[in-house]
Formats: sequence, structure tokens, C-alpha cells
Amino acid sequence: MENIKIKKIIESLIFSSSFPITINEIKNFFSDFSITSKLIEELIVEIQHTYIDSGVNLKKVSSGYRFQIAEDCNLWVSKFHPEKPQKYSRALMETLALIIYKQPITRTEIEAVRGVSVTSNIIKTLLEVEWIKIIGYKEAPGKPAIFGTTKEFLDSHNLVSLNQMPKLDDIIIKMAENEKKDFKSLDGALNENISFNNENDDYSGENIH
Amino acid sequence: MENIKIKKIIESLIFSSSFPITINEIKNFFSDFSITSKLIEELIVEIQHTYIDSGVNLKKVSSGYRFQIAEDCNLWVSKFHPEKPQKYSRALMETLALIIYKQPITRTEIEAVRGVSVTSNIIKTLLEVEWIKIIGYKEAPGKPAIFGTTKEFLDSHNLVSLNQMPKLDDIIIKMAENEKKDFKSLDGALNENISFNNENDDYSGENIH
Amino acid sequence: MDIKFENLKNIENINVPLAYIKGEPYLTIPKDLYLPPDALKIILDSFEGPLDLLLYLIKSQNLDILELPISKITEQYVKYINLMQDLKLDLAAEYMLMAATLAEIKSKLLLPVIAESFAEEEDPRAALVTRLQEYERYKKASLKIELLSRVDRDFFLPSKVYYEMIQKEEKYKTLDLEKLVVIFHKLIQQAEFLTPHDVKKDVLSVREKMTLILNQLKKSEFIDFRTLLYAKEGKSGLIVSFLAILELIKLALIECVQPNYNSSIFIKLK
Repeated sequence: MENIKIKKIIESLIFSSSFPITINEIKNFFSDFSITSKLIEELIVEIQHTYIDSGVNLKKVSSGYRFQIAEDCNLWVSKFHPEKPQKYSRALMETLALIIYKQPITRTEIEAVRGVSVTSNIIKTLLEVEWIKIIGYKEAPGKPAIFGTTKEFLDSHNLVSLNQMPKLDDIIIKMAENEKKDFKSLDGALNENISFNNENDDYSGENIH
Repeated sequence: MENIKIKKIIESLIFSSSFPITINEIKNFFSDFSITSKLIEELIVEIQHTYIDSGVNLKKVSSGYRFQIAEDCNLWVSKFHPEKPQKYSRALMETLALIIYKQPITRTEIEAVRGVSVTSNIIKTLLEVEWIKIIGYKEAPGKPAIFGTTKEFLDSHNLVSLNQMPKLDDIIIKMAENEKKDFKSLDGALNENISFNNENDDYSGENIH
Repeated sequence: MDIKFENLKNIENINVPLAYIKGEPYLTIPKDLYLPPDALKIILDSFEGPLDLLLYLIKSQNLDILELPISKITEQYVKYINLMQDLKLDLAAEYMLMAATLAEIKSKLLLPVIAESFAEEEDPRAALVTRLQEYERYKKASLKIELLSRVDRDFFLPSKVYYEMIQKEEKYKTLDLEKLVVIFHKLIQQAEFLTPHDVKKDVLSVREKMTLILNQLKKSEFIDFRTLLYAKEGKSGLIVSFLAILELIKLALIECVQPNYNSSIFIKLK
């Protein structure tokens, strides 16, 4: 096989792989053609030269060779790919809701309401985004942490105080209006999973605030 | 900004994306520099030339531009990655064919032509691979979903538009007049829903049916 | 366009084996239908329904769909159906329906027809022929689609090229607070966590105050009770603070101490 063909194939292999590729892997792949490591190395250097001014560069990392976006393009590429808006799980929303409304609260207390365990990840995430913090430890076996919301939570949601949290009554009215307008759903997830029991006054917004 | 720099960035954007990119997306991205679509198109053609003998080529598909492994490297790449490609059943392919050529179409309409029921699994698989999507719901009892094909279907078959689909065989009609009328209305329904590019005679609407 | 359709032209000539039995491809069903039952099952399973079976019967004998020789086809079709039933194969209802349709067409054709009305009256076979043609069209189309170049089978894409993410300022998206409120109430409903009375007392601002007090207690061990009551918060503010302190005492999170008779009341963590 001609070197130029081998070079092209090596290029395509590195491009197609989601992991870096080693010279040994390439050598084994071409075992039928008994190609030396030296030749592969030379061809890789050639490819590196070809791509030197390109949008991608062939780089050697610890586990082999891979293409990487050229350094001076990283900023552009980062800008181009909008960071996936973080989607918060229902479990996380429930946990946070309980911390907001029932603070100060321990993990065990959250679990008692949710009926399922609260994973460490959820607490970790909420602590990381600084929406909750540990405000103390309970005098109980194991000294469980007590959680409360933070000023950062208020700031990042444009609230001055928790009193400004939306009121359930208003939400119900809004949803009812939206339904009248024949909107399929204000929020698919909400309408699907949550049915309001309007007869039950106990949960009306006024009472809660 | 210099053209050579823009070209390099465009290259990096396409390489870094898991989806094809359109000229419009690139234009919007560079909005601060007021770069014309024409320039972007020219630069893309330049990139295409740069990569013509490379292990990857820049191609246009339905949802934009993307790099693909060079044709003469496909065999090598498939050997390098030993995973077997997904095989689809005849039932699935027939269902897909009906959705492609008769979209928008409901499951019941597919079943009417095939003479057998279409299992939920077939629809589920087609939705999961994103070759089809629900494009609406029919005003009929049970509000059945109406299916159509996606850009992803075209992308995954290296196509830019439905015009490039193979033609349907003509039906030889040797029936009474009223039968012919039936065919007409059937074809009418087809023409409404798929817009074919008439510039290309081979794939004009009449021929596709 | 870099798509080649030449290979598609030969689609009619493609002999897709009906089934592989012990590695042997079976392109047709043997005329005498003599096959081991499980092999026959595989073959019959390979039909995509009654239309497919009918098409097979027509094509394998080089018959013309348009001239559909109904009695011959009906006879053969019924033979297959009976065979399937003999083998106790799960026979889809569609197969039985087709058998009935064929029988109906056959009987209609046998009825004497007045020559005049024949032209106007529909050929009893017409609807079935139309269905067969229509099905065949899409069956062929599906074979053509199968032959199209397909990603990860006939061509491949490079992996997304690695790039170094330059961190953006805003790291976390804010929540939909309305959704959060609804989730909370739903949760409470489910858990029957609170009695109606509790809810009434469960003023959110009290909860917030409780956290604030605990926070202050993290900074200093003792807090003068009076410093927790701000006059500028008004009467309701004072009540909130007072309720918060009471609630914290009830929860055994804080305690009140009064070093001397007459001195200030101090609050400390328990």
C-alpha cells in the first residue's frame, strides 16, 4: 500500500475514533501490511504538519493521538456551543422546595416527606450552586446537617425575600386561563403529573404565606 | 477579521459540532463582524477543496454542513470499529417507506396499505432514531398522531432533500374510470404534503408517485 | 449529487431469500410445500401479512396482477392458510380476513352478469388489485431505501473533535419558581405531611427568619434576644421573629439562657 493511502487511512481512523489512538493500535490494525512503527510515526508527523494552520490540530495526549480544536479557536467554539441549559431533576426540585418551605430541615426530614431517599448528589449540587447551605447540625445521633436557603438563591432568582415566591393561587389561576386559551399546556411536565385538588382549601396560596 | 481567520474558525465550528451546521448559523454567530452569506459559502467551498484528498471531506446534508469520513476510507473505518450496524426489519422499512412517500400519515393509514398492524415498537424505534417525528394530531377519534420524516433521516442517508429519494414505481392502471379517480385523489393527497423540487425533472412530483 | 441509483434499477431481480434454514437460503417455497414444520414456520413468518403472501403467490408464478386469476390464487392462498392453521401457527386475523375477501370476489365473479352493466359495474377484483399494487409500490420503495447509503453502515462521521471549554460566567440556570411551588404542594398533598392547622401557621417568612437566626448563631455563640427584634420590621416583623425563635426552641435547635435575673435573654445553639 502506498504511504499516501496509509496516511489518509490513519487520518480517517483518528477522526472517526472517540478516543485517542496509539501508534501500536494503528500498527496492529495494519498487521496484514507489516507497516513499521517508524513509518506510522513519520506519517503522523506529516499529518501534524498538514493540519498546523487548520481549525483542528493533531495532538499527542497521554493515551495516544487525537485531533483537537486549534487553540486560537477554542474561545470561538466555546461561544458557538451554548452550554446545555442545566436541567434540574424533579427530585432536586422537590428537595429544594422542601428546604425553602420547611427550613431549617435535615435530610432525614426531607426524605420523610418525599418517601424516597435524597441522593448525596442532589444535596451536593444544591450546595455547589449555593442555593442552600448548612446552617447548623442537629442534636441527634449522627449530628445531621440542617439546611436552609441562601441569599444567593434569592439573588439568582430575582427575589428580595422568600415572601416573594409565587403564590399557588396565582399559579392555579394562570394555568386555568391558559387552558381556556386552549394552550396544550403551560408546562407539559406540570400538567401531566400534577393535578390540583381545588376543593382542598388547605393548600391554597393564602394560607401558606 | 481576515478571511483566513474566519475560514479557520468555520472549520473548527464544524469539527466541534455533533450536528451539521448551516450557513445561517455561522452568519448569526459572526453577527458582530457582519460577514455575508456569500463569503461564508465561498470559504466553505475553499474548505471543501482543502479537504478533497483528506481522510475527511466536508459535505452538505439536509441540516447543513458536516465532515464525513472519506469514501475510500469507509471500509477501513468500519473494520477499525467492529460494532455491527443496526439492522432494521422489513416491517420497519415498509413503515418508513410509507411515512416518507405518504407523509403526513397516521398509523392507521400505514396499516391500511400494508394490510397488517404496525407494532408500537416499530414506531418507537423510528422515533428514537429520529428518522420520523410526530408532526401533529389528526382531528379524529383518539386523536391519532400524524407522522412525517425528519432532517435527521435525510442527514443519516447523506441526502439534502426528499427530492433525492428514489422514485416510486408507477402503478399501471387498467381499471374502470372510477378507479382512476380514486388514484387521482390519492396522488393529490401526496402532492399536497411533500414539496418536491421541480427543477430536477427526474424527481418531479409526478414521478415520485 | 453523489448518489448512485444504478443498483436500484435491478431491484426487481433481487432475490431476497425467504429464509435461511440450516444455512441454506430458500428463495422460493417448494412446490409440494414439503418442508419440516419449523422451517415452514420460518418461511411463513417472513411474509409481512396477507398482501405480501398474495404478491408472492402471484410473482412466483409469473402471473399478472392486473389479470389476477382469482380462483387459482384463492385456492393457493387458502392452502397456505390451512397449512398455517394445521401447524397451529399464530395466524394474524388479517390473514383470515383476506381469505374471506378472496372468497367473496370469487363468488361475485361466478355470478352471471348482464353484459351492459358490466362496464359500469366495478370489477370485483379492482379494489384488491389496487391494494396489491399500492402495497407492492411501497414494498419496492422500502427495498430501495434499504439500499441507500446509511450512516454508520455505509458511511461514517468523524467524532466530535475535542475542544477546551472556555468557562462562561453564568454557570447555573435559574429555576422556574412557579414549577417549584407546584411541585412542593403536590409533594405535600402526597405525603399528607401537614395538617390544615399546620399550614396556616407555616408562614414562609418565619421559616426564612429561622434560617437567618441560625446563621447568626454560627457567627457568634450568643445573641441577645432583643437584637433579633427589629422595630423597623413593624409589628408583623416582630411577630415573625418571635415565632421563629419559638419554633427553633420547639425543634430543640436553640435554647434561651438568662445569665442573671434581670439580665438580657440570650439565644444560643443547642
